[in-house]
Amino acid sequence: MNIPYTSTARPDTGLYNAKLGIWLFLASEVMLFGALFSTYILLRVNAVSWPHGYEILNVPLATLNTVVLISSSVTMVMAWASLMMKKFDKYKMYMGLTILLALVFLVVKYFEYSAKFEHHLYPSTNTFLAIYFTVTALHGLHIIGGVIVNAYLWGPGSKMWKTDPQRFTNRVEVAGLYWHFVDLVWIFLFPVLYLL
Amino acid sequence: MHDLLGLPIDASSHGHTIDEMIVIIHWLMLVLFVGWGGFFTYSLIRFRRAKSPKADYVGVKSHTSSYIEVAVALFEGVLLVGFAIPVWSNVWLSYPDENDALVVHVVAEQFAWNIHYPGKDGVFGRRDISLVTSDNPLGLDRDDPDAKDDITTINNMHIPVGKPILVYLTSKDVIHSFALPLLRVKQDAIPGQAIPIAFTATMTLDEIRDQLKKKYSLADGHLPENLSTLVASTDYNAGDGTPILAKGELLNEDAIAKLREAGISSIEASQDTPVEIACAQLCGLGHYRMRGTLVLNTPEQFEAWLEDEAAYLE
Amino acid sequence: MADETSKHNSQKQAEGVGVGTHAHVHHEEHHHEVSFIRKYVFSTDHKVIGIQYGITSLLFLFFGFTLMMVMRWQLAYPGEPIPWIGLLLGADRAPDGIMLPEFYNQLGAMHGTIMVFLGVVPLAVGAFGNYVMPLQIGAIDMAFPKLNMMSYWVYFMGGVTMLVSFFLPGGAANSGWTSYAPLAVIATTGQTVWLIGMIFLITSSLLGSVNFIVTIIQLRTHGLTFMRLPFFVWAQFVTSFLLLLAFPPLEAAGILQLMDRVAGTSFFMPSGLVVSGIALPYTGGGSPLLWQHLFWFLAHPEVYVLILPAMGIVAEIIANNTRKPLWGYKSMVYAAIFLGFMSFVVWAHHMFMTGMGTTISAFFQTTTMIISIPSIIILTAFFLSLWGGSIRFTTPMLFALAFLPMFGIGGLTGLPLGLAPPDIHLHDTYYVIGHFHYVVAPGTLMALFAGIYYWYPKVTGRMMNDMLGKLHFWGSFIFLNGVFMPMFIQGLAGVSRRLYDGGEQYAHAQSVLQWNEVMSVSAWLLGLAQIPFIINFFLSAKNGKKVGDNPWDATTLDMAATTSPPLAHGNFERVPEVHRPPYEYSVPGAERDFIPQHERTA
Amino acid sequence: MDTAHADDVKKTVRTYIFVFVALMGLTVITVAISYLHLSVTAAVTVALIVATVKASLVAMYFMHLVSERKAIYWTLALTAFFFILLMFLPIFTDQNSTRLFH
Ligand code: HEA
Ligand code: HEA
Ligand code: CUA
Ligand SMILES: [Cu+2]
Repeated sequence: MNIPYTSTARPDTGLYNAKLGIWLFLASEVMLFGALFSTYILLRVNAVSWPHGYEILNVPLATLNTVVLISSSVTMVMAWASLMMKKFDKYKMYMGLTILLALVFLVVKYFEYSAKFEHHLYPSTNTFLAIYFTVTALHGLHIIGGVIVNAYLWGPGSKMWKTDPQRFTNRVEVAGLYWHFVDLVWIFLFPVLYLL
Repeated sequence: MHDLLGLPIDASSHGHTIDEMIVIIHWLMLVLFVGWGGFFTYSLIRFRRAKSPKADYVGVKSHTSSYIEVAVALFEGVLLVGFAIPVWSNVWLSYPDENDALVVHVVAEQFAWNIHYPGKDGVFGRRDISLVTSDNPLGLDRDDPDAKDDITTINNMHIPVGKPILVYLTSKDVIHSFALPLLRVKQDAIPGQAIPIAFTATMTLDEIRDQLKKKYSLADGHLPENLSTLVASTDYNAGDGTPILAKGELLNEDAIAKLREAGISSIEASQDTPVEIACAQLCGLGHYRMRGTLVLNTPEQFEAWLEDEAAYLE
Repeated sequence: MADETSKHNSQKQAEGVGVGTHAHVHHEEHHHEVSFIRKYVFSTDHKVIGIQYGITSLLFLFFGFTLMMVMRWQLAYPGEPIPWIGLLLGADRAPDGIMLPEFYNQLGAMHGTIMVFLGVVPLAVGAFGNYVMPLQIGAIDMAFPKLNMMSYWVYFMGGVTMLVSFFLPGGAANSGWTSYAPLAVIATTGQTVWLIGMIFLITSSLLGSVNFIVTIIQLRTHGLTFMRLPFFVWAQFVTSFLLLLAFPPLEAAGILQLMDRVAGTSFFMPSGLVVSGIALPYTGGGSPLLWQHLFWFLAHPEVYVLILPAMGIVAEIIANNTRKPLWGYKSMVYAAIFLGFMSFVVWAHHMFMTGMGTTISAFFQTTTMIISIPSIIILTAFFLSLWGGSIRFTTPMLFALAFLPMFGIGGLTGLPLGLAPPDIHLHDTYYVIGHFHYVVAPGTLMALFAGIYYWYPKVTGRMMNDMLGKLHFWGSFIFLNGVFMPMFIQGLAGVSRRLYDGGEQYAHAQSVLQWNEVMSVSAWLLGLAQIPFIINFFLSAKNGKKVGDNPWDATTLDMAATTSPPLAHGNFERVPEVHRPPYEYSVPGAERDFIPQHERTA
Repeated sequence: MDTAHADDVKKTVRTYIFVFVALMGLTVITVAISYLHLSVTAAVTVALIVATVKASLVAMYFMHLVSERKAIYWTLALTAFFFILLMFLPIFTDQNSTRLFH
């Protein structure tokens, strides 16, 4: 027996299972990052002095990363759209691009981090850096998680396209929702940490 | 109800407001519990299978329960608006003018209460954590002119009765909680913050001891368990009038032997230090022994104590 | 299903999971053929996972209780060597068998953590929710079976992590289950492991709650509208939302505390801390109260996670044993939703004594009073359900009935705590300990026992022994009250909680000190009272009276529509369709006194 | 959107490109503004407004929230409520204390 509504939508809710699932998961993620954001506000408001992000952090690199991440969101959504149009080759290309862009993001992040460590700037140096490292590292972990999922859907997981194309398309859509959320978090982190 | 609940003596001017609330709520709780419990027991007996073989599909039709629920909600509303909120803001969070009050700093640490009085000049001396040593747990800068006359004690707080006390409470390390069960005072001591609390004591130590006095039998094998923490509640003299134990004096085996000799078979005594500073927040392995004592003096006794301490400083 | 083989299997399975708490069993199990592992260890069947959760959490519950029985020795007889096990504990815990204060604090923190996160929640949600909920909604499994399996194993790892922490230098976490900073930040390594364990447990809960919500929304069978769901399913539904949205802030807080501990950040560390005369190397600027807010933002909803499934279980059993529909089903559902919602806005009532201003305290006092109303509504509905019933005092019913006054006492004693001025006197005293144990132990635990007796025949195909059950009930009922009632007396006298010597040092505790021994003896007798249960639990699987698929003449799908127990994969011979509300007992004119939800003709 | 047809998808692809351009533009704007060194309040307001617009674009179009189902709106509304509550948390930590001993 198979579990119903893995590929088609349940008529009365209009949703297939995984879509509802991922949105619920994202809801919990909102609360996770919300708590960190709230921490940031509290610490900043109570701080005797607080550095401007741009005095310590590398804004051009971060801008580059913003562009990279937004682009990866577009390629991700294009990957899904390609599947909707039954163009598997295009899907492969866009998904590949998405993964590549994510890797670029991580490499840039790596350079940012090592530059900080070289200048002996650590999480323990001050509260600003503490929150910077914690939040960006957590966001980085989310990126890594996304890369793993996307790589699976690009490689071995894509076999499902032959057996159950609808379900595979759903999977890509769900991975996409997660990926856009990770992008969305960065859209807030970038100004809050770097520009203010 | 107050006694039924076993609330301790209340030795502060605001304590009764708290106790009254505790009593009122417990009445409410009792009424609800007995009411509901009565209905519960009655239902269980009346509708047991043997008595009521066939269940009624509909059951209760009346709306009484809704009215009761509304009534409970209203009662809670009254408690809230009529008591809890005003007591919190007007009584608990009302602070005396610093000029009318005795201002004391209390600094908690693992596992002791440091009490800091400003001394005659009424100004607190500078404290600096870099000066903290085992002799100077507060890090008081004795070179600061304001600090010259400051009086500090550990685990022993003296306050006068009848005068508002304004405590600024903080901690050096972890969170503690400054609790005076007999004065209905409790406030967490949080590092990095100085939190004001105000209260006025209404009973002196002697009066409290009088209220707490109990009879202890001196028959053989009947020594009070916590002998060394008890003080006599009246003067005890031998048959010939020679004093054995004066009021307020600590009991000891020697005195008890003498009392027995004099044919005194029971004695009235009370706790030596019934008014305590308890730590009500887990603060590490010594949390359980972070106990301070509070000495409630008449204003004259208190002034005398201050004089003594000042003299001792010089 | 031929029950001889399946029984044999479920037996094996029980052992596999039961002993599975010790890692070595798994290695042995690799020698068996793969199918066994897939079927009973890494199973994706919600029923097997439910049983795995059940047995693991019962063992943790028992372990958490054991910690407390040891602590209660020290509380009753401070400074005297612990008999029997004292010398086994080792010199860094109990030299000469006398417990050290450090060790007392470890036991306390771990008792709280284990009971809440490894005992009651996994039993109430992981076990009962997993096993019963899909059956009650007519689903063949959970929406995401693999996720379900992962959620169990992540929970399992969290549990092992917590257990391992006892063997670290410096022992397990010792800063209370609340882990308040800065104490927890400067504590021994056990705290780091505690945080890691918590992150596992939180992850497990999140996976579980997503799965539950999707399953309830998506996999309800035909005709099962929301207002036809058994109350138990509603309770699990609301609970899942609480877990989903309240846990992440604690996860964030856990990460921050981990950073404070291992990376030297100062999220919770203010400037200028001096510990034992030495200034700490923290830059400062953090806020200790931030931890408390984030902790209670989770932990208050969490306490309703502890109570809602219990209410769900009680609802099923009361309807079944009064042979009539629940009174006010709709109002109960709305009350449960409202309760869930409100539980997010009361958290700071745990923090009145941190120095709270007028406005904020007024806000939290008001929300706290408001949240008591839905509980009263639900309790009232239970009471009124009894009226006009034909009450059967079966073992599950006894436990379910006892839940009501016990939760009543626990809930009512929450009221003085919820008003800030009385809380000045009562905060952090044994009154609080009494309050919440009445809700979680004589309350929730009783309901969980009720659930075990009620669903056991569904799981194993055999009844539990009634005599032993009643013995278990009366023993537990009496001694639970013996442990927790005196706590109110001590609390009103002002005795602090978490005291290594039970308050021996304090003058104001002297007049109520004698209760310590009473409570401790009750706790040990309570332990003895569990023996009939443990015997019953294991022996009935083999020797219990065999039953058919609807042993209690119930109406809900879990009992009425499935294949005969133990259930095969897929649960139903034919997926049922629902035609009526959940509790159609004693319908006037019907020939039997119950009409199952899926039965076509009335 | 699983019911959408390939033609609709083609149309939405155009939307995606438009959104992409908008996001890039907004990124440039927000970085540029940061070089103006506005006062803290102004800077925070502008930065957060821009970020919110960008995030909404992502959520609305990439995550196709514009055409989503009720169950998801309800979930998100609930989450949004608790999220806002969480943002008030810093206010709740504001204690009735003085910073006497600094
Ligand atoms: C399942 C767990 C659970 C539940 C349901 C509750 C329910 C409630 N709790 Fe409790 N609480 C805890 C678990 C729970 N609590 C824990 C674990 C702690 C301590 C944590 C720690 O510090 O370690 C705590 C602490 C705690 C505090 C902090 C105390 C302090 O530290 O100073 C407060 C303060 O407001 C409080 C209030 C309440 C209130 C108002 C309710 C209300 O929801 C209760 C509503 C219920 C009723 C009002 C009862 C209705 C019933 C009847 C009217 C019928 C009765 C009659 C018969 C049956 C005959 N609780
Ligand atoms: C769900 C939560 C829960 C539960 C159920 C319990 C149950 C019990 N608790 Fe617990 N307790 C807490 C949560 C809980 N506690 C918390 C959070 C704290 C605060 C910690 C802190 O200060 O940080 C605390 C603190 C606490 C204290 C205060 C310690 C102190 O302040 O120093 C005490 C003191 O007596 C105590 C006692 C007990 C007792 C006697 C039980 C008994 O009711 C236990 C009964 C248990 C059983 C009856 C187990 C039955 C199980 C079986 C029989 C299994 C059988 C197995 C198989 C069949 C496989 N607890
Ligand atoms: Cu200091 Cu407890
Ligand atoms: Cu609470």
